[in-house]
Amino acid sequence: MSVDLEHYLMVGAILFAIGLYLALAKRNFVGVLMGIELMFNAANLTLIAFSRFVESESPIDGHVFVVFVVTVAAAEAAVALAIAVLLYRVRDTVDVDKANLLKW
Amino acid sequence: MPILAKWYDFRDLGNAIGALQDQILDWGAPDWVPYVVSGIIGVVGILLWLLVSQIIFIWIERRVIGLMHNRIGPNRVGPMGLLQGVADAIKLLLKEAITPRATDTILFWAAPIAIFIPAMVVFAVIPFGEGMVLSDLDVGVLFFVAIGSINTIAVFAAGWSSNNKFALIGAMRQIAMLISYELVQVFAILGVVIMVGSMRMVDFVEWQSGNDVWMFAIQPLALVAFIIAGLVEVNRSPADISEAESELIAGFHTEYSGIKFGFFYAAEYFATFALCGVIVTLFMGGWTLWGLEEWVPGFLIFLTKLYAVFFIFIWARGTLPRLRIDQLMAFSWKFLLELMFVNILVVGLETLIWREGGYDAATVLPIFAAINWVLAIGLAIFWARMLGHGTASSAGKRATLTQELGAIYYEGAGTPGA
Amino acid sequence: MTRLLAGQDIAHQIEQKYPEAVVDAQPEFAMVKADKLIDVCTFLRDGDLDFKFLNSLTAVDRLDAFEIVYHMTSISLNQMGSIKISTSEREKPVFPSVTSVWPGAHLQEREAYDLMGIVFEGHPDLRRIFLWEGFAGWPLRKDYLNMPGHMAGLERFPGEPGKKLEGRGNVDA
Amino acid sequence: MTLKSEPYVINVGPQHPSTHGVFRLRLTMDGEKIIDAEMIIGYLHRSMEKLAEERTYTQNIPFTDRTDYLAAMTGNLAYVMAVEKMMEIDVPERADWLRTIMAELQRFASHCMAVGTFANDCGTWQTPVMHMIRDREKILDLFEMACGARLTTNYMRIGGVSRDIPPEFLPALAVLLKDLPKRVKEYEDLLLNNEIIIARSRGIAKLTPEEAIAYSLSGPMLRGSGVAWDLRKADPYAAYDKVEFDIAVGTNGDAYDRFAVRMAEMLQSLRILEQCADMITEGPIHARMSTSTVQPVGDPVAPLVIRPPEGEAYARIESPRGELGFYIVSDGGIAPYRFHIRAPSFINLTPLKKMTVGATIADAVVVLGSVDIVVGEVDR
Amino acid sequence: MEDTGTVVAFWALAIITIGSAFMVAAVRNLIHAVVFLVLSFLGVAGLYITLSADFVGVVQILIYSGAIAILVIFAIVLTPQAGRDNAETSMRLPAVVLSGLVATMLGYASIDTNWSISDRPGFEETASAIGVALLDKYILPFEIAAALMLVAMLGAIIIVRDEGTEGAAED
Repeated sequence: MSVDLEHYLMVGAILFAIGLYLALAKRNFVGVLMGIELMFNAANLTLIAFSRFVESESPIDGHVFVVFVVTVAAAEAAVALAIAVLLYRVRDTVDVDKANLLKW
Repeated sequence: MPILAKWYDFRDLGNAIGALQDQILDWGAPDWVPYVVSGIIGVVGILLWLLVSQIIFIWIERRVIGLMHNRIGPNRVGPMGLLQGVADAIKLLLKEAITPRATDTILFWAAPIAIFIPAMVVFAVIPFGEGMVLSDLDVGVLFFVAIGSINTIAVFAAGWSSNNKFALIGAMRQIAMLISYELVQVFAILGVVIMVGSMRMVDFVEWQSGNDVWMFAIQPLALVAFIIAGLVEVNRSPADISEAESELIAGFHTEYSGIKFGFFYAAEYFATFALCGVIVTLFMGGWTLWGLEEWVPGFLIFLTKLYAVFFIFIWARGTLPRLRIDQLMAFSWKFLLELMFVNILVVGLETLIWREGGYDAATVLPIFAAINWVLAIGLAIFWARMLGHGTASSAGKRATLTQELGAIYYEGAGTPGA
Repeated sequence: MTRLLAGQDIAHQIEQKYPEAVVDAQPEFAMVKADKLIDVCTFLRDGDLDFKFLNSLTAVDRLDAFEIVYHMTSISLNQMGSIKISTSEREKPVFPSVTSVWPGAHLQEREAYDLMGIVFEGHPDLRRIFLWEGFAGWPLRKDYLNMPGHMAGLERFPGEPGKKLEGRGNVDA
Repeated sequence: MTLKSEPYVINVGPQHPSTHGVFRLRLTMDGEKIIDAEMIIGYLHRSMEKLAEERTYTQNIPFTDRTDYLAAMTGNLAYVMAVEKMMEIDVPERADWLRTIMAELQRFASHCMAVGTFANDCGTWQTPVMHMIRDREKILDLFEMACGARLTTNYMRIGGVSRDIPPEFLPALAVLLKDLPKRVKEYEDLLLNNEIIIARSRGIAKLTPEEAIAYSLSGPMLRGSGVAWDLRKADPYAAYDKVEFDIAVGTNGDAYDRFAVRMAEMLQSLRILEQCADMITEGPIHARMSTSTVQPVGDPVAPLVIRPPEGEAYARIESPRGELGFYIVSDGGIAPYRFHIRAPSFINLTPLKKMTVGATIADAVVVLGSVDIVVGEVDR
Repeated sequence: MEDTGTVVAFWALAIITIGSAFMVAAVRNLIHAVVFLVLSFLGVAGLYITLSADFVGVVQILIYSGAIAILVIFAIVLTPQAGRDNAETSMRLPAVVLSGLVATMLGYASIDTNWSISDRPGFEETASAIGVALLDKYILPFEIAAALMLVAMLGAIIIVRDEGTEGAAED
């Protein structure tokens, strides 16, 4: 038995789907945030897997890309935390369904 | 019989294990068997060492602190009280493991285990001697920092699930502290990494023995910052704010008793041993001691140094008062971090000059050491003054003595540190 | 040496400002009227006597009356004096609170309320302090648990002429 | 940054490492900040004032040991002084000296505990308090030598003291007096200049002199706020008018100043003790009382039963914690008609809410340590 | 990769990762969800290490388990009166369908595509290679990422800053 690229890609796909479900279906802002983080992770996993398995002139590029994604994710998490706190302060809730000021 | 050829060379237990691996392959086992067997031997060896060390060090700590307190310390169980740790462990094992009713049961039980695992895993990258490292990771130091940060989750889980306000305050304090001091820790390590040019733990030791100098002599500021950040991370006095006895009773593990408490207790010691191991590796030459490692097993030198560093922690616990949480945070953000920035800048410049100029290590390192020591002391004093410490107005004042009955001596508002 | 002001001196000082306030003057204390208490205390604090420091406030159950005793000190003049107020009301004695004059009376008035059942009007937080809420009776009163074997005072000592208590329990109070 | 946050209540005590006894502080917190504080006491209430009404004047002396159990001698002294004041007894000179010696030794021992536990509250893990206990033990040894007991001494008697000191007492005191000043100076160097203790206690629980006086604070609390008021000087009792010493005052009125004042008073106590050891005179240790007051039982020198005249007396001394006053009303019988203790620990707690609100929970512990309560005295 | 250790590790880590990710969606308690999220992150870090990407794996532990999970916890505890439950909106069914479709599509694409697999061994040392790449080939993105971090930090501070209490924000 061996582990190949497809295995990692499948794990990434399932992880991405769960993250997507969280981001779409969760009522709590923090739940949505967690879903987005899981999607980032799924993308990173596929990047690293490609970088390991796929023919390339400079295979390390995948890792570099992951480092950038992690940077963006950290920045995103900080801003999202700020938005959650602001949302809570303004609307007294972190329910994303109630944050509908821009609905119309 | 390769195992017989090398087993007596006990200067390096790695040799014996290598010999064992070869022997197993000779017997015709599949390739993964020696891998697993040597891993198990390493883990079991480290675990045994940790347990014995912990039991002895609980005794040593209590005896040393007893001396500092003008009392004897444990002296009843076994010769000179040496078995006190064993007695404590048995007591903790036999005690009822109370789970309060309103706890979040799953997290409450998971937290002691979760805090135990990172404290153990860190030892994978610590080189006890030449070749005596379980996993010589390319990014060993970073691994240490990363594993240290998982602790936070376990502490938070313990504090949150206890459903006790003291525990929750302790947990939140711990999180805030760890976030602040992780930065300082990483920056302190970064200076060393820049100079050595690697993150592999073994490389630090080899660089220091190759240049015949301890990193501590070259970067004193980084060592001090690292020790302070480490105190915060392993949660020992004077930075034991998240379990501050006089304020929060026992902080995040207030509700824990019996063996669950024993896990927290043991994890604290294990984490401290790991921290001491990293300090020894990074700043004190690891298993080398100017050629002595040729004659004495390297791991004995390493352990001696480790225990010596541990004594600093005992000493600090016996002598220093505890800071308030906001003061501790301010100390990190306003003081240590700035010094670390300067340290990295200076070390980077020095390394650049050294590499570009192609100078001999023996000529430049003394100069660097001198510069860095002067800088460390001068900068610390200067920055403390800038923050208003060590000035006449912040100094301690004895009470005024007077004969004048009914007089009023009051300076009014405007005191520092309010 | 602290000058111990006689009650007559204090009474004299008070009478100059509030002529009808003083009821009685003894060497140890001056007895003032309860309804003039706040005025008198403010005068004692801010006037020439300068009693800025309230040493002690306590209540005494005299059986026929409840007394509140105030001991005061002037730190700048190093002198000391004492005033008293009194009421013959037994079931629910009410006195004005001096917490507005001396904040230091806060806990002591709560103590007097807790143990002696004296109500201080105007006290910001008059609750039981040593005993728990719902404790029956006022234990420092002489007639607390007025039953045989629990007789307060000197009747415990054989041959001592104790004061006779009338059959008045205050357990229900 | 302001955030809406849930206020929550935590109970510091009754079982808590740093409440110095069975004392409960109910803190309403906003994060780490205290927004309301309420103290709940009475866990140690033994109703001493009621019990004392049913015991004779001499039987009441042991009660005064047990109010402030860290300063039994001063408790004894204040009580017997109140009875003596009512009966107008003049105490012989040697008894006065002995009382002074005991009261000052007691002050030193009590301040040892106060300073040590304050440092403990600041987070030193037991070290100062253990050193302080070493010194206190020596003093308790002296007490044992003088009266057989270490903690609850029951030493003072109405009209004098219970027994004379043994001949080896003064040499032992001299040895101690040679040793202790060095130690106290060392403690001052180590603790008063400790950067962390300064950071923890400077500016915490500030009280202006006016506030301190208005709140009826006394002892190191009052002097820490800068009011030079010491009953040993203002209203000298025992032999205090014959010795020289200084009043220690703080200048900021914060927790640190109270700590510093206690430290300075320890040195002043040693100074007084040195003078006492030099100036102590020989003579009787107990006053002879008129026979009318000691009937029906007891002899005129050490009476078991006494009968003060009808009247009342308020006597006060400077106990280690402040003004310890005894207000005694007599109806001419053999037991006090009313027996009230003006307990300094209790009254010093009056501004607790003012001192703690706005501070953090870590500060609340320091505040409590700087007040130096003894719960036996708070609750009585 | 046919090394038995790696295969076992992969399956264990994959089960941990996906199982905990599933639990993040399934549990009702938000705090439990965060704990499972951390477990999932740790599983992903383990998967990185089986791919011989140890630097990225350690960074994953440091940033995701250490920092981002803590930020999520802060988001939970800083919004005290809001619900701590992890309930779904009414869009639950469409979300399930959509994410199922995405997973199927991605899975089909990954299996169906004929990847040009290379047979080179795993990376020997990634940290220095990443460092060289960051400061050589990708210097511009690196600088932009740094600027992004700064902007995000300032933005977060400005968003949560209370305009009404400028003076009070000092203390």
